[in-house]
Amino acid sequence: MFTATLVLTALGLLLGWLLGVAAKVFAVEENPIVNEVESLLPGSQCGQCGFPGCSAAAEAMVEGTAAVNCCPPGGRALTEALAELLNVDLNSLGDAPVPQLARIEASLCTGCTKCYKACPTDAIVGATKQIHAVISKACTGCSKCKDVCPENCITLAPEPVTLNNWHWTKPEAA
Amino acid sequence: MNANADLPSPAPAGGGHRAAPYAHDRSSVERIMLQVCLALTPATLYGLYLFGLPAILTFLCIVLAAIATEALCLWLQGQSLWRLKDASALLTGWLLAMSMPPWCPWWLSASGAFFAIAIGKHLYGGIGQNVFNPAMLARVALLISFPVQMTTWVQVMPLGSDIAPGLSQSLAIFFGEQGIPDGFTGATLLGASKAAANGGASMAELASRDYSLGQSFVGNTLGSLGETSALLILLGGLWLLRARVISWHIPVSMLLSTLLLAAIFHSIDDSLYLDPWSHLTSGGIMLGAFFIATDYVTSPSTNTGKLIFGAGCGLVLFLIRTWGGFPEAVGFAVLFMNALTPLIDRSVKPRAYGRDRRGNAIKNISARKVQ
Amino acid sequence: MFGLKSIRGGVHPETKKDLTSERSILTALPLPKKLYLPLSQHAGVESRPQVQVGDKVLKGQLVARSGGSLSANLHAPTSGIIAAIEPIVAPHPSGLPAVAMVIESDGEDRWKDLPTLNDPLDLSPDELADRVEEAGIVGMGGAIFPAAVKLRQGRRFEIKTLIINGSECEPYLTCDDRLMQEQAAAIVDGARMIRHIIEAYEVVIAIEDNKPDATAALKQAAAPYGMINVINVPTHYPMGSAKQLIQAVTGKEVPAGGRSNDIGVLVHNVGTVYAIHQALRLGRPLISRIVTVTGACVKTPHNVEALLGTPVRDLIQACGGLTAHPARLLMGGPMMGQIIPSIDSPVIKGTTGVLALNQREVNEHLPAPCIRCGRCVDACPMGLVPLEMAKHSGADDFDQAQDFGLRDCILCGSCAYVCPSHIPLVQYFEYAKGELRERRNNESKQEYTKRLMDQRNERVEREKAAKAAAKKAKKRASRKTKSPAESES
Amino acid sequence: MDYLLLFISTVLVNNIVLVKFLGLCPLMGVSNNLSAAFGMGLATTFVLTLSALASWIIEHLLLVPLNIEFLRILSFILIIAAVVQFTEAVVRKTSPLLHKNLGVFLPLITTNCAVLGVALLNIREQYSLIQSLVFGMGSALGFCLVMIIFAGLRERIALANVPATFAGTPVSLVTAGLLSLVFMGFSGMI
Repeated sequence: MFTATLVLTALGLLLGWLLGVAAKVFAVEENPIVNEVESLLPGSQCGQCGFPGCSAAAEAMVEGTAAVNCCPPGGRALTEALAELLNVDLNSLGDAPVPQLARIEASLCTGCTKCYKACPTDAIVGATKQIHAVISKACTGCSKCKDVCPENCITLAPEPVTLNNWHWTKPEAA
Repeated sequence: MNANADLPSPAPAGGGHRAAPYAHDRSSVERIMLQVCLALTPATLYGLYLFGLPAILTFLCIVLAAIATEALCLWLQGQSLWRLKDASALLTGWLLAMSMPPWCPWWLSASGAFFAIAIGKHLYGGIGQNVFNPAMLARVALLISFPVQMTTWVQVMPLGSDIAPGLSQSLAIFFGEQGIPDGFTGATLLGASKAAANGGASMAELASRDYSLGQSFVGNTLGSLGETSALLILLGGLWLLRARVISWHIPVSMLLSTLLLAAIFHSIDDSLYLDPWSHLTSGGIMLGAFFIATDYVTSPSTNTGKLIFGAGCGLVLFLIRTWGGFPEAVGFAVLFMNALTPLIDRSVKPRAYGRDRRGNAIKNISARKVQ
Repeated sequence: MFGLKSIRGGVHPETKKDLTSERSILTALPLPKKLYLPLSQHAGVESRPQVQVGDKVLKGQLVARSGGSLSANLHAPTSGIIAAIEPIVAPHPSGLPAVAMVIESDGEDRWKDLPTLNDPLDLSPDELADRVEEAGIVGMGGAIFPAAVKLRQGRRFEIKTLIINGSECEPYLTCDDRLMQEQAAAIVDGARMIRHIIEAYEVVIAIEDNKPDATAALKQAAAPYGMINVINVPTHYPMGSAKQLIQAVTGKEVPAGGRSNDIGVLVHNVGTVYAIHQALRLGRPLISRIVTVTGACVKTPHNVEALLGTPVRDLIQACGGLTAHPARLLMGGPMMGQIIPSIDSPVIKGTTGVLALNQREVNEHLPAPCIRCGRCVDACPMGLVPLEMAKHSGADDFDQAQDFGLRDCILCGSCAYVCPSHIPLVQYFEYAKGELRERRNNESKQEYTKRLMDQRNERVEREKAAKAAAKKAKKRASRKTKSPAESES
Repeated sequence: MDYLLLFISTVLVNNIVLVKFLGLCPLMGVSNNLSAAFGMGLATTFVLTLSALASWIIEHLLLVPLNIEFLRILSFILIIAAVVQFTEAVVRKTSPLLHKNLGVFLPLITTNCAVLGVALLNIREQYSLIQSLVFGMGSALGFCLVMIIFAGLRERIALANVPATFAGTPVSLVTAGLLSLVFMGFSGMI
């Protein structure tokens, strides 16, 4: 009995010491995963995910409270990158929201420049008293312009299908 | 009709919007399946002739049970019964029947066919989705579950000969009311060689005494229902090669690797190891090489992959035949390589145009002008 | 002298070329009332209209100018009035709208003044390339890549072999075959000009061996010029694909991701060569092309010389009309052509053929599950694994699909042609490639917007700082001397 | 030759997973994709070999001399856990890439019954030190082999259109059973 206790204690102490030393000797600095996630996100702080800004969304994703496909501007590519990083099964996700583009209804625009100032990516062009237009190449669909527009002349819609971005759909499985 | 016909084309049978090509050769799945069945016919007829009425009953029972199981599975999954017409169930049943002992009771035949189609194929989603060869899976499952019945080999008693059982006796055997009389059975060459190896008898002696190579080749010997005639199977296989239904890679590499291994070991000690030609002409190796290992679904899709697959089959076959506990090993060998097929498919790819074997772009001396 | 090497894989579809190969090209088609010229009928960006609605134009007059470095000019195919510049249904399977110029012909078909030209072979290569660009010539084999861009790229390399592609491997199509038979001298002349432009060492005109007449005609036309070799290549789809043809003629492979230039080869289609001849020798811009109108549903199949913008309906009418409702109406060959959304779709620069096929010819069936027979692997001329590519594309696992060769796929359709399960493999690849393109665009957009945002943040910071500084300065100033204006307010 | 036979027999004939049915948890858990299965196999190979060695030493230098064999299971678990933790620390430092691949699997191995099983089997079969080592390595390679084969099969099955009733774990279990059936072909060899 005594030997048994002694042996086990000794063994435990020895192994514990070994591990302690190993933990010291082989200690490594690690980049917190939240930072890694945040660096992947678009960073436009658009809030389409429902979180106040990208870093909040990154935290939520790491905690698992936000789905990895909740970022419409990032699209499918971002979703896959995040799923890989956070080890999420892609098939378990539902349909991702579609990225949107802002469009200004020219006939209603008064050229107040409010949207122009609100746009986080400078995607709206036009000067005071002139009709504004959206450069769709730079628009993330964050809807900030829509929120400030006094004339309600900004609408958000998915990118239209044109000859340039059309492609064949997936064939129906046999 | 003139050109005012307001267009565009109504979708033909292939469904509406569909990308190119808008041309197709005349091949189809059922055509392939039926070609394989056709190639099996000579060996089958000969086997049925050799083993008589009970064998015919066994054969019909397995094939019909396979088709019935297929129909049941399709119905359970709510799919169209028209899918039966791809003849894949017919072929699976047929191949299973070929590799079964000739006189099987109905329950053995039917459960084998059910296992092949339901577990081997439809559990995985039906045609094209299975990972193991269904016929061999059923054969191996039966062999392990019912070792006695699955290794009861009847003597050759051709239709119309005096010793052939009549209809009533055949039915009795088929329905299991009467066992197979002791005098009717014997041992196959492979079985005998296994026993001999355990008992310490010499292989050369065995081969020359009871079994002639010529008979083995023609098939006038005892064994599985359709496996006895290496010659007729070989003919069927060659026809399939000619019809481009199968490629030469798997049969050649499988037969060659077995032959080589057998030759090497036979030359080391001919009293311990069976000679290579007996290996090649007995058991299911011919059927395996031409009809079973070449099953599209469960073998690799590239030529190099096929060579590896065939060689692996030959190796495992020889290992089990020589040192393993089972005298016949085609099923195990093919199934083992089936399990490796996804890995082979992943790692062996053809060399793509403009790339080297490892998939990097080939380097060519640039023709850019020095400005 | 050429180590003719066979190409990998490929298929041998029924050629059906005898429907049209023995009949000469119909040239004098009735002038269509309206011509529809889409502004984008070349690879690259849309061209910009140079005329306005209501303007009168002459045949051959420039109506739209190249819209960028990768684009092409567009000329009026006949004289008339610009009736509209508006979206029409594009000759494209999607049926989406594309902006087109509608020209109402005045029936006179009056040419603009054509310049009198010196012998092009006396001019500098750069000047000739400019003229090719001016004439709006693009790859006429269906690739529609601006020819001048290709020529200029070629000039930057040491081109050993200029291959004139007369293989025409697509079934049914005979437009190149007929052109070679009827215009052999012009093609040889065009080939000499291209050789002059890119300073190639030698010219090889490669023709599939099922076109003996074209071969003979070209051999005769090329006989006086030592540098031009006319050779036969095996009849084997897709021999006409540039990569495969280069392999067959030179034995070399174009490195993955590279261009034929990299190995000192340049390939031009015979149709392009003919158009270049027309432009450089006669000063005529590209306003018409040879189109094969064929298929079991066409009454008398023919090759026709069609003005760009002619509705397909007119071409079929010229060939006797339809005899039955076609199962598929295509632009291009059956292997790589595309369905068109309407019989009124116009002929564009890349239209090699108009096919009205019946169900027997198309032989489409509902797809069945893949049985992994590997026929597609054997048929793939690029050495890929189509069945795995399709399976992974179907599961949206594009990385794996790339791994099995999706990025090298040339969409030739050999795999789908032989598939016993009738799986639309090419459509899987089109889908996957489209998705990947979308993803790439998305990624670059994200990078772009990120950069924009950083710039903006910086600017806002700067403005804030500037404002703060200004405020400070103002405060300091106001503390020192109170201006009268300020005290008043 | 004896060692070779022992090795082959442990890899194929008496495969630890398919014949002895040990280590089924990782077989089901981490065979969804090939690289994960490979990582798990590699980690297990490493740990199994080391722990077979360590447990033999403990058994013969500590437990037997002190006559406290009843502590076998307890001390073995202790040893295995320590070896696993130690391996993880080393791997993390020396090869971040390998750690990224093995990362999650290492702690999992602690509770892998195959590891403890092999250590105990070594004692039961009264293997010598070298035999234990060979047995441990053979088992580990057998495990690795089955993991890789199974992962390959599962990747294919994942793309198959398995009936909803059987999709996921059921079809994997059936496949494992069938694979075990196939490995029975090697029985009687040694």
